[in-house]
Amino acid sequence: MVNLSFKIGNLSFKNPVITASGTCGYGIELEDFISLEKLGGIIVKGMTLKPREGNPYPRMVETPSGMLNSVGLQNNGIEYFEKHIYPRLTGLDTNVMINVNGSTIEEYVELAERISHLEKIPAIELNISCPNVKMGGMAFGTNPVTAREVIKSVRKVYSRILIVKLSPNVTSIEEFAKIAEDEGADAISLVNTLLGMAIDVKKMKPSLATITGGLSGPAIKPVAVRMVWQAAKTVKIPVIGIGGIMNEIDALEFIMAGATAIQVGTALFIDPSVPCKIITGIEQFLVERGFEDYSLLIGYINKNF
Amino acid sequence: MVNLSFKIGNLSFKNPVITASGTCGYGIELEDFISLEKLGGIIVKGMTLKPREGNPYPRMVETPSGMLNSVGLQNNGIEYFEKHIYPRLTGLDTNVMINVNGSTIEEYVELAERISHLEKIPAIELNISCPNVKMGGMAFGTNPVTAREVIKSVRKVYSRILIVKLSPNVTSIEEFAKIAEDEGADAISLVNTLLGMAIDVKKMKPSLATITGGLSGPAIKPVAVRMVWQAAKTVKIPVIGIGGIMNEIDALEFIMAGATAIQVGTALFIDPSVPCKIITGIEQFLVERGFEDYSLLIGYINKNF
Amino acid sequence: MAKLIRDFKVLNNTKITQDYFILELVSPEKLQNLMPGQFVQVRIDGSRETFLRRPFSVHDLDYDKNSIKILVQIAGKGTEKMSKLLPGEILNIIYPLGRPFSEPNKGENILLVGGGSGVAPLLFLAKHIKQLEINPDILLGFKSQQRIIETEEFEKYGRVFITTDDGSAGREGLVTEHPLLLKGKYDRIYCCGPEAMMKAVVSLAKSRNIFCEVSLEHLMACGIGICLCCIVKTTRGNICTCTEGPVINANELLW
Amino acid sequence: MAKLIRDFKVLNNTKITQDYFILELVSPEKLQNLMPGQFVQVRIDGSRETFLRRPFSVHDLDYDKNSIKILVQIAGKGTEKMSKLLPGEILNIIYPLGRPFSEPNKGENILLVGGGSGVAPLLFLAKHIKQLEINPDILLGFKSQQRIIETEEFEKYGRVFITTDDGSAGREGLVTEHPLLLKGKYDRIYCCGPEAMMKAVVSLAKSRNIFCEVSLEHLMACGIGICLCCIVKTTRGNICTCTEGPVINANELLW
Ligand SMILES: Cc1cc2nc3c(=O)[nH]c(=O)nc-3n(C[C@H](O)[C@H](O)[C@H](O)COP(=O)(O)OP(=O)(O)OC[C@H]3O[C@@H](n4cnc5c(N)ncnc54)[C@H](O)[C@@H]3O)c2cc1C
Ligand SMILES: Cc1cc2nc3c(=O)[nH]c(=O)nc-3n(C[C@H](O)[C@H](O)[C@H](O)COP(=O)(O)OP(=O)(O)OC[C@H]3O[C@@H](n4cnc5c(N)ncnc54)[C@H](O)[C@@H]3O)c2cc1C
Ligand SMILES: Cc1cc2nc3c(=O)[nH]c(=O)nc-3n(C[C@H](O)[C@H](O)[C@H](O)COP(=O)(O)O)c2cc1C
Ligand SMILES: Cc1cc2nc3c(=O)[nH]c(=O)nc-3n(C[C@H](O)[C@H](O)[C@H](O)COP(=O)(O)O)c2cc1C
Ligand code: FES
Ligand code: FES
Repeated sequence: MVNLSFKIGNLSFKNPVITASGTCGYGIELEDFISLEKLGGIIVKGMTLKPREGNPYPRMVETPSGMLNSVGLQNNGIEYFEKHIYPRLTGLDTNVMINVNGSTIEEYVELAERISHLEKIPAIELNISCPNVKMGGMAFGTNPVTAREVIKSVRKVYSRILIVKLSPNVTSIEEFAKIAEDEGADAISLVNTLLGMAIDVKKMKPSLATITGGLSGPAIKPVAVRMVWQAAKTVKIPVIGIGGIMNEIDALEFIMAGATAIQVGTALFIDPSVPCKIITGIEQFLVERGFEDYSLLIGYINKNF
Repeated sequence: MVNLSFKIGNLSFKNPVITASGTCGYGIELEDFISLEKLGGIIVKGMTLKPREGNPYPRMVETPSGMLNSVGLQNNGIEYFEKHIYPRLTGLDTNVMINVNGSTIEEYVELAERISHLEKIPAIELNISCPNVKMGGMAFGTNPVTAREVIKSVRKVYSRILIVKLSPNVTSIEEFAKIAEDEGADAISLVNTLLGMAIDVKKMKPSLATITGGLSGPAIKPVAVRMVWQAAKTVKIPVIGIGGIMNEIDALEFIMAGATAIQVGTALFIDPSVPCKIITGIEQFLVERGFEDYSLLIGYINKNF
Repeated sequence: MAKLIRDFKVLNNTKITQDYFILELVSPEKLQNLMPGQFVQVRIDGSRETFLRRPFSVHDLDYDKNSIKILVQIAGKGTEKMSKLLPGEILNIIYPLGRPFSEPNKGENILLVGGGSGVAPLLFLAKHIKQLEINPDILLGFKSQQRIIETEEFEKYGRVFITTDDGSAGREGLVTEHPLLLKGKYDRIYCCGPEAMMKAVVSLAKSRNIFCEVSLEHLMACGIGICLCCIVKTTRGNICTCTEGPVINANELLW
Repeated sequence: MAKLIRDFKVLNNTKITQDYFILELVSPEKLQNLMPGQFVQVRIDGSRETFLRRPFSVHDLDYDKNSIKILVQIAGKGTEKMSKLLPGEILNIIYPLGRPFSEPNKGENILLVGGGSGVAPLLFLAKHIKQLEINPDILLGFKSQQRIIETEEFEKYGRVFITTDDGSAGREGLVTEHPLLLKGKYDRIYCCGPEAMMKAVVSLAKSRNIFCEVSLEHLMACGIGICLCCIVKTTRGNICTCTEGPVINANELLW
C-alpha cells in the first residue's frame, strides 16, 4: 500500500484531500455522497462571531470553466455552530477545521480564541482573502501591514494548527506567504477566489447583486498552480493548493508544483463525491508509477528540473 | 445606421474592434480571412529594437477555456519591420499600431522614438506587462515606480497616441491606471495575460519550457472585465478592454463595464474571422435595442445602477 | 431520503413546441421516491458554457418504468444541448432534491396556477392531488395559442382554464386577472411560473387569506445546500431554495 | 493558396483499430487544391478541454467527391470526441495549411518512413509519388501486429516493409535498424512519426548524405502563423512549423 498521510505541525492527516471552505457546508451536507471519514479533512464554511446574512441575491453566475460567487460569508455564527453542528462532528475520524473570518482584527482574535476551546477542532484556516465582504477579508489579505497584524494577533491567542488562507489578488504571493510564515503560521492555503465580475449583456446589468464576486473553478487553475509553485519555493511550512481541482490529475498538478495537500471547492457542486475519486486516483497514480509515498511527488518539478 | 466610431485623442477609429498584439502577427497573416480595413485597428506583434528569438519550445499549452503561452516576444526587430512589413501596411485604411517592448527604459524610448518617424503608425501600445521576458515587461508594469518612469520617458519622445498596456498581475489596477493617466497616456489597454503555469502530470514536468507563461482566453474574462470596470471608474482617458473576448456578447460586456474599445486576442486562433463577426454583432445589438451610438453603452452599468 | 448521483438513460426526447421538449429518463435501478415540487440536478457534460449542473422539476414519473420526465424550456446553452439528446444517451442526475409541495387535505378546493416552464412541476402535482381524490382547478397562462403546452395532459387530472396574453386561446389577459383567482373559493393555491406572475399570485392569495405555495426557480450552483447561492429572503432570514425550497409558503416571502 | 474556414460534413467515420479511425469529410464547395504534407485545423466545439483547434495531416483526398480523409489516433480529449462523430455531423476546418513535401524528380528512388500516426501524411504522399510514375519504398514501424494500420492502402502505391518492436509482424526492431534505411540507395527520404524516430532517421540520412524531409507534429495554437507557439529551432533561427513547416528539410534542423 502507498502512503498518503502527512502532517502539519503535529497534526496528522490521513490523506492530502480536504474539502474547501464555503463549498462543503458543515460537511454534513455531503454525507449522502461520501463518507466524511475518508477525507483528509473538512474545512467548514466561513464562520464569523455573529450570524451574517451575506449578500443579496443573485449571488452566482456561471463563467467559462468557472463561476463567480458573492455569498459574502453567510453563516449562523459561532454560537449556532457550537450548539447545533459541533456535537454532530465531534465523533468524526477526520480533521474538522474552521474557516475564521472577521471585519476587524478583534473579531478574528475573539473567534479564534473561542474556537481554541473546541477540543475536536484541531486547526483553523484564517481567511484573510474573502473578496465578498466590504470590511475584513481581502482588504486584510492584500495589504502586507494588516495581513501581518491579523496573523500575529491570532497566533497569540491560538496555539493549535493555524493555516492562513491567502488571496491571489496580489502582485507578489511570495510576500504574503513569507509574512504568514514569519508570523508563525503552521501552513498556508491558496488560492482563495480571484476578484472578477460579469455583466448580463441581454439584461444590461451586472450578473451579481454586488457587481464583483470571487472567481473559482478550472478557469483559475493555471494561476493557482503558479502561485502555489511560487509560495512553496518561498516558505518551508506546508502549502495547501486550491483552485479548480476537478480530478486527481489536477490534484497531482498542485502536488508536483509544491503543494503538500489540496482542497476541492467548486468541483463539489458538480460532483459531491469527487474527493473520494481524487483520493483513489492519486493512489492509483502512485501505484502505477511505483512511488510508495505521495510526498515524493511534492514539488517534483523543482527537484527534477 | 448606428455609429461605431470613436476617438482616442485626435485619432479616429472606425469601430471599437482591434486585434490584440501577439495574436494577429503583422496583420497580413489575417488577410485570407478578413479585410483588415474593416477593423477599428490592428496592433502588430510585440516589437523590440533588435530581433528576438523568444523562448524555447514548448511555448503553449491548452488550459480550461484558455491557454498559456510563453512566446517571449519573438520578433524580427524594428529594422525588419521598417523594411519588409511597413511598406505593405501603409496603404491600409485602418489604424496600424505597434506594441512596444524593451528590456531597459532606454530601449523602450529608443524604439518609441524610432516609430514616431513612421508616418503611417499613428499610435503605439506600450507593453509594460509581458510576463514572458526576464527583463522589462511585467517587471516594469507591476512596480509603480518603474511603471511611472517608463511611461514618463516614452511620453517625452513620443507625441502621437500613446496607449499603455497594463498587467493584471497587480493588487490594485487602479493605481497603475492612474499612473498611466498622470504621465500623459492617451489611453490604457488591459489586460495582458495573467501569470500562470501548468504541469504535464503524465510526463511529470512543466508544460512550458519556461515553466510559467501568460494565461489568456475566456477563462480570464471575469477578471479582465472587473479590472476594466475598476480602471474605467478611475481614469478619464479611454480604456481598451482585453481578455477572453470570443464574440459580440463578450465585447459588449467589456463596453458596458466601461471600455471604449476592445481587443480580440486568443479568439483569433480559433476563428480568425471573428473580429468582423463581432463588429456586425455589436451593430445588430444596437439596432435591436434602439441605440444610435455604441458610446451610449460605454460604462452603461455604472450609469444605470 | 438519501440523495443519489446516478446515470439515467434517455428513453425518449419529445419535442412539444419550438421551445419546449420532454425528456423521459430511466433510472439504472429502482427509482427513489419523489414528490411533486422536487427537482433533479442535471449534468451537461463537456462544455465551457455549461460548467455547472442545471436544475429541473420533476414533470411526471413512472415507478413501474423507473422513469422520470422533465419538461424543459430552451433557455440557453445547456437546455439547447439537452434538446439534442438521443434515446440511449446518458444523463447524470442528482436526485431527489428540495422540499415538495405540502399535501392538501381531503375535500379541500385546490387551484394550481402555472405559466411558461412553471407548468413543469404542476403536472406531477395535479396527478398526485387527483390520487387524493381531489379534482383541482388548473389555471395556465401562455403568451399565445402557439405557446400552449401540456394542457391535454392536465385535463386528465382536473378542470383546465387557459389565459393567453393576446386572447388567441382561452381568456385574454394574465392569469392574475382571471376570475378564478380573483373570486374562486379555494383552500390552497399552488403556483409556479415567471417571478412577476408568482408575485402577483402571492399578493392576491395573501389579500384573500388563501394558503399559497410557490415554487421558485432561483439560480443554483450546487442544488444540495453547500454553496449558499440560491437564497431567498424570508421571514426566517435567508434560506436556501434548493434545500428549504424550491417550494416556499407565500407568507414567508418578503415580496 | 488562400486559406479557408469551412464547415465540412462527416461522410463516414471508420474505426480501424482500438486507437485509430479515419474521418472522411466533404467540403461544402469545390475542394481547394491540397498537397501531401499539408494539414487542416479542426475545431472541436463545445468543451472546456478542447478550446483550441487540432491539427491533422491530409491522409487522402478525392477531388471528385470534394472530400478529404484524416487518419486520427486517439490521443486525448479532442480526438476522443472526434472518434464519436457520426455521418452528417459538421466539422469546422481551416485549410489548406502548411508547406507540403517537396516534389521528387522523375526517376528518383524514394523511401517513405513512418510510424504511429505519422503514417497519416505518407499515404497521400505515396499516392502522389505514384502519379509521378515512381514506385516508392515504404517502411512503416509499429509496436506490434495488432497496431499495424493502413498497410494495404500503402501497397497500392509502392513496396511496403514493416517492422514491429516485438517482431509479431514484419521485421523485429525499429525502422531505424532496417537495412533499407541503413543501406538502401535512395535519392530522397520522407519521414513522419514519433520525434525519437524522426531524429534517428534524420541522423542516418545526414550521415549517408541523402536528401531528407520530416513532417513535425509540434504543438500548435493557431496553425496560421499568428501565435508563434509552434516554432522549431533551425539553421535559419526559430521558424513556425505551421507556416514554414510542418515539412522541414533535415539539414535545417539543429537535432
Ligand atoms: C428548482 C428549479 C426547477 C426548475 N425546473 C425547470 C423545469 O422544470 N423546466 C425548465 O425548463 N426549467 C426549469 N428551471 C430553470 C432551468 O434550470 C434553467 O432554465 C436552466 O438552468 C437554463 O440553463 P441553460 O444552460 O439553458 O441557460 P443559460 O445559458 O445558463 O442561461 C439562460 C437563462 O437561464 C437562467 N439560468 C441559468 N442557470 C440557471 C439555474 N441553474 N437555475 C435557474 N435559472 C438558470 C439564466 O439566468 C439565464 O437567464 C428550474 C430551475 C430551478 C431552480
Ligand atoms: C501538423 C500536424 C499534423 C498532425 N497530423 C496528425 C494526424 O494526421 N493524425 C493524428 O492522429 N495526429 C496528428 N497530429 C497530432 C494531433 O494534432 C494531436 O494528437 C491532437 O491534437 C491531440 O488532441 P487531443 O485533444 O486528443 O489531445 P490532448 O488531450 O489535447 O493532448 C493529448 C496529447 O496530444 C498532444 N497534443 C495536443 N494538442 C496538440 C496539437 N495541437 N498538436 C500536436 N500535438 C498535440 C499533447 O501534447 C498530448 O501529449 C498532427 C499534429 C500536427 C502539429
Ligand atoms: C460559493 C463559494 C463560497 C466560498 N466561501 C468561502 C469561505 O467562506 N471562506 C473561504 O476561505 N473561501 C471560500 N470560498 C473559496 C473556496 O474555498 C476556494 O478557495 C476557491 O473556490 C477556489 O477553489 P475551487 O476553484 O476549487 O473552488 C468559496 C468559494 C465558493 C465557490
Ligand atoms: C500567443 C500570445 C502572444 C502574445 N503576445 C503579446 C505581445 O507580444 N504583446 C502584448 O502586449 N500582448 C501579447 N499577448 C497578450 C494579448 O495581446 C492579450 O492581452 C491577452 O492574450 C488577453 O486577451 P485574449 O484573452 O483575448 O487573448 C499575447 C497573447 C498570446 C496568447
Ligand atoms: S444551490 Fe447551492 S445551496 Fe442551494
Ligand atoms: S501554430 Fe500559431 S504560429 Fe504556428
